[in-house]
Amino acid sequence: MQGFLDNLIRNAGHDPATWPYTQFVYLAGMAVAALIVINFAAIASGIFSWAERRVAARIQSRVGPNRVGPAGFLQWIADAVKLLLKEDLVPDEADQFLFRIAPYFMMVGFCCVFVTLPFSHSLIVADMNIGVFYIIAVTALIVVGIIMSGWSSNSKWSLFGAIRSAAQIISYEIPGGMALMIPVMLAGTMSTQGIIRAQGGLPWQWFLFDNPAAFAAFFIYFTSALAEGNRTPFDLPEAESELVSGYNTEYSGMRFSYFFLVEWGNLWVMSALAVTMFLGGWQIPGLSPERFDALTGGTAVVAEIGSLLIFALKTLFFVFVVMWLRWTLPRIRIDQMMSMCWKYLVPASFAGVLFVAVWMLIVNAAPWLGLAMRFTLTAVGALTIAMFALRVLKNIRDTGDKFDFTSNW
Amino acid sequence: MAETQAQSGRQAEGAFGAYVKNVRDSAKSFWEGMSVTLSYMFRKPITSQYPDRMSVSVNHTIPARYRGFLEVDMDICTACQACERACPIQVINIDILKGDGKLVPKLRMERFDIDIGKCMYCGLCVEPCPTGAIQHTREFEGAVMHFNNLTLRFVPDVLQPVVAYKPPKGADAFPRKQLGEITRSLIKAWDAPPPPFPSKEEAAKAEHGKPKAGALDVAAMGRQLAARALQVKEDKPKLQKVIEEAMAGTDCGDCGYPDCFGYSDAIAQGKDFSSEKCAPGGADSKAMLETILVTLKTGVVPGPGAGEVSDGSAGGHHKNMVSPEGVSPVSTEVEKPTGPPLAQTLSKDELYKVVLDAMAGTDCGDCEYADCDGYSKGIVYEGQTDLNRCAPGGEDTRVKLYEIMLGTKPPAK
Amino acid sequence: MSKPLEIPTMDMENKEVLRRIEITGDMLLNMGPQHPSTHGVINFLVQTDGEVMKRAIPEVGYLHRSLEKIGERCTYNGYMPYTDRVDYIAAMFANQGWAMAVERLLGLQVPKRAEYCRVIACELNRISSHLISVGTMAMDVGAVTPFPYALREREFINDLLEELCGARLTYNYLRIGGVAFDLPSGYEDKVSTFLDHFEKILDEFNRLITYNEIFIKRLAHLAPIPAPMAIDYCLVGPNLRASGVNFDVRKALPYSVYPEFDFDVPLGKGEVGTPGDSWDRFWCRVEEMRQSCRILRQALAQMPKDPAIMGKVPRKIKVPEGTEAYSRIESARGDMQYYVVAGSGENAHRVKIRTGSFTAMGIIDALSRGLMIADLVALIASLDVVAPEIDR
Amino acid sequence: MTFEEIQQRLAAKFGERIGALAPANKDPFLVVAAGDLVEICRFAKEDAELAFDCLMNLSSVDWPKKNQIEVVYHLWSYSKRHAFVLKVLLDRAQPQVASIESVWKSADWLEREQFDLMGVQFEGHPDLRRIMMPDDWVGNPLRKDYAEQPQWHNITTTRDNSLEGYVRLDELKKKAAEAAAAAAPKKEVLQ
Repeated sequence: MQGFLDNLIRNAGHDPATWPYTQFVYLAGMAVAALIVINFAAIASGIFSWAERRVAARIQSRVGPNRVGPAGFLQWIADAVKLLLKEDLVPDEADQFLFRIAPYFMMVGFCCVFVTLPFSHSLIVADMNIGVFYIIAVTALIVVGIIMSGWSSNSKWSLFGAIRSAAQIISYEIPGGMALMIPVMLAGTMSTQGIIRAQGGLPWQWFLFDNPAAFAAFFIYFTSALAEGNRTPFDLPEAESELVSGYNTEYSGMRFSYFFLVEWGNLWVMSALAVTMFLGGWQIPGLSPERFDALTGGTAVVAEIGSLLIFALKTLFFVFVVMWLRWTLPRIRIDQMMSMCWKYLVPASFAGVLFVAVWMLIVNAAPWLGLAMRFTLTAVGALTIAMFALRVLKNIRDTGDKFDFTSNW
Repeated sequence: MAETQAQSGRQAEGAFGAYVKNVRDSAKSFWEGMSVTLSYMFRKPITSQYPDRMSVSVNHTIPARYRGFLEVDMDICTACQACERACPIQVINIDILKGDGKLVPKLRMERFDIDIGKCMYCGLCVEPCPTGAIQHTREFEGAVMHFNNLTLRFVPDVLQPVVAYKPPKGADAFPRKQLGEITRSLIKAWDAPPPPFPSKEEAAKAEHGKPKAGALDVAAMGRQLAARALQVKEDKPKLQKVIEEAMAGTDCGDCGYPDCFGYSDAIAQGKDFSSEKCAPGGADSKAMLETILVTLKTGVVPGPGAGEVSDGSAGGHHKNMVSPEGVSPVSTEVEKPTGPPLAQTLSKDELYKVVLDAMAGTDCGDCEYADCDGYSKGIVYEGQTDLNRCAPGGEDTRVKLYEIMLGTKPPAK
Repeated sequence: MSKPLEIPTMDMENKEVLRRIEITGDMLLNMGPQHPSTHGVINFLVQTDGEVMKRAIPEVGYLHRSLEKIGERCTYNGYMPYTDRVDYIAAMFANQGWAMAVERLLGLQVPKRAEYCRVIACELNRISSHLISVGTMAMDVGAVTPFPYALREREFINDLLEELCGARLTYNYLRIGGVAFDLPSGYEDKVSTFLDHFEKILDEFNRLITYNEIFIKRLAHLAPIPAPMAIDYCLVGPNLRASGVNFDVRKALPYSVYPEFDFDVPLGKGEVGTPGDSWDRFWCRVEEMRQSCRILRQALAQMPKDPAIMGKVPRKIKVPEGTEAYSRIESARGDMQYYVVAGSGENAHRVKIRTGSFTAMGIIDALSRGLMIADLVALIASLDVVAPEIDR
Repeated sequence: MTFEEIQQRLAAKFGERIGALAPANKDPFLVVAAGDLVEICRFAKEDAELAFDCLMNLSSVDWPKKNQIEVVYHLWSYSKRHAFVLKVLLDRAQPQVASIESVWKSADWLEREQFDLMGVQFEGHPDLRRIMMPDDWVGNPLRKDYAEQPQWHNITTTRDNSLEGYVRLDELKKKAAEAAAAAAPKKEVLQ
């Protein structure tokens, strides 16, 4: 983004280095970028809340909101306006200052992540060379916000929710972080764009199918991302059946909408990161990044949009998977959650990192082995997906129903 | 704890074995669970979007026996109040105006309210109704502006009471309006604000309970019927007709006989002596039947003597039924018969029935007998002379016992 | 697998002591009476040290309508709608209990076809009651989807029962001496099409939740109740059979026409954990639904032709005062017992209804030592207690 | 074992303290003195022959006429599959009996319910307090002479009947009609 602003200043006839107002231009640029990104996050979380209610309804054999706007699409606007108009009361024994500031901490933690999240070939706020490290660091702010909200609501149930969520997010950052080390090692850089460029457009070029450890790392990362986003099966902090709604029980109105925004916005962040690291991000199959950079004029714009679409489709698929998981699995207990993190995920992720280190040496020595592994893993992946699809169709026939995706929307 | 026993079983497999087993089990069960939920994404959801996006309107999907709001077709309602007695929570409220059948119709209903807000739709009122006037409709949409609107008034105007329907003999099908028609018309009034209810103080000023014009004078009619009964004493069918006139004539069967004819015929044949079995007739028909019975026994129609206890308004607003505890209230008492006491005129069995009938019937055992049955047997068969032992019956029973056994007034207590 | 911690038991006589003593380090948590997972209005005074509970004292009585006092005011037939309200999720059993008690009082003989109608209505109601219990248990453990699936199947049963007796929840279908209506025409094949569909759904339900690894981890080894303890606390029904006690009133003290049907009684074997744990209670209910389907099919097949559905009942039921009757039926929540003492007039002198949920509540306090809050929620759901049945 | 055999076995153990079997017309029961109730129950539970391992039901019946409260114990044996009924007759003013919570744990809540609803004192009960009614409720609802207190913490316990409004309306209408009829006298015609 900085390069873009420098060209702008040069076209206007000044030299960015010497011109006294460059800092103001940078500031304005950052403001505009922040505006775009935060609006995207807000709208994305609104749409995801509508999408989740529709997906959940369809899974539970009911219909979901379909009255406001076409297929209920404007439902989230109605919800947002309602939340804004509702009175956001503060319980009188609550710790006034902490209670009011907690949502903003969460909001800051959530929005900072978008700085290094790519959207397409060139659409990224700032392609820092420490992108992944920055993302892992910033998500820790959300934990602070949650604990503040839980503690300051002065209700035993909120306190339970906050302490549970603190234990969960902090302990799952370790396996999540280690799992992300594997793509960094494979790509040799921590910048998100760099990692995408190190992969290719076709499935066997993705890091997911690069080696078994990377394959396992993807699932480890995905599980810990679920835990960090407080999504089922780890939604202990706001366990409806035990703590009513955990840390955000006492919130209402505008403040509650921040919690709402962070929870659903996190879906995009989680899936975008997974796609960037393991599934080749915006890479267009058959078009290598170098030729992509060389494109100019109309084809560049088309390729740009193409890469945006590919990235968005992959991310939306994973957003759907997260929602689908929520409406299938029960919730695990707090001690099981801790034992799963420390006894299962942490050892696996450490073993994965060591395996990849050794694996990279082997591949240097015998590159054909790398290729063979990639093809076998891709084949295994494709096979499981096919078997799963057959199993789904068999489920439908087993109970005597018909395949019907069109009626009763 | 029992759990450690399972735990040690796992240790035998080795920690790594348990590790792999857990991961494999989780993966397999997630696979099963996820495939089931995804399969529901591709099936038609089951819910139907009531009220406006229904494929077929909701009223047709409701089965025939559905118990919705109640509906009473006043044209075939015989005012027997069987539904009011059957309702466990007294949701149905009926006020009856009695008439002598000539100038004023015998039974008129001044008020027939059902408090739908309190009704629990149990269907117990529909079963005893002789003509099927009260039925459950299939209406269920009960949104209403104010709670008090929830009362269905089947007598629209209190000034035009509805005459009770007299079912033709042996009829088993009764013409009735289309089910739900009346209730739907009443439901339309639910959206209106409720009528302004007068405060309790204003109502008190309106002299609650003043006798109304055209009401029946029970004592006079009783004497009239008794005189006619005396003339046709031998001709049993005519006697039966006169006795039936003293009853409510609703053939509701609460007296244990199939209909009024059965009960009145039993009295005419002398098989039955009780006078309070006619529940819908209540205190009025009880008083009239007593007058007739006493006249038949003594052969003299009791004149309007000074001792007549004026019973205030006959058929006024208070519940004209026998109060539920079964203890008969101090009802209108006909003046003392002048003839010989019943003890001499009746046979032992008939006398035993009349004596038993005179008692309170609470089997309380205060008279040192096990129950009323024992005490009356004691009086009739074992010559028990102390007639003051029936505590719950109190003065009322004491007077009757003395009158039946000795034909005199009891000595002042 | 976590081993429950050994907590030094604090000696506490009663609630007032709990409130007054200054609890150092422990937190006094009021779980209820408005709490999403206490299955009705029940309050638990939970003394916890962080997540681990030391004691959970149940507080009941929020839904006490004194149905037993009403029993003394109503006529025998007039009390029938009230028995629906004893346990509105399995109302048909309460009807049958009351009807059998009064029929024992009168020494009445119920015609065969009426008995068959009663068995069909009761078994349908058992399936719908178990569906609610199984669905809410899955939701309390966190899996929301099985609940709407269970409710969807229950809707089909509600429609069937609505067609039979006119109401969806509080049926008032039975009368003293028989049933109010006969089966409507074409009812048999409606029920059998439902049964065919339902048995497939039951298998799918098992694949979705019963054998789900997280579900098993949450419920296996949770509050295992050994058989002698279950008997001592008078647990009944699925809770008792999950502890391995082979006792089902339909088999042990056969009433109505149950001896003519062949079905078996699922017992808890500790398939995934220790015998008598919460998972076994859940599994017993799922299996019982399958057995009820078998009974329904046999009942529909052997339906007697003689159309009488009502015995000879006097219009006004009067019973000599002081006569007693005791009836026991196998309700969805176990062995529901009516103790009726006849009164002088048309109503009973005393009605005592002993229900399964009431005694199941008694055991929660003893089991709750060392559990976590999430476990308490799962334990309540596994005992399938329902507030109206506890408080009556 | 049938009721008679059980009664003989108890009589063999406790001698004359066990009376004859009083046959109610359906299930016979055995009236026992309040004093030695616990002893009999313990024997019923521990004896190999009787093996009553479950207290099925514990209820109490109020007889104001006989000035008595009957506490009824229904026992059940899962192993022997037989039942038995014990009754204890208590004076109505001061109903007092020993708690059998030590013998069967299910008695804990059943006794608390009878204490709450009928006012029977069970000595030796670990936690005898009201179960259904609030702790500071006055009176025992299931007694025949129980009168409900009009309010509890100024929450009224009675609701006025919504129909009375309509009754008052009808009367006013009738009074107005009579006034009109009196003002303009005309012959009463049979409808």
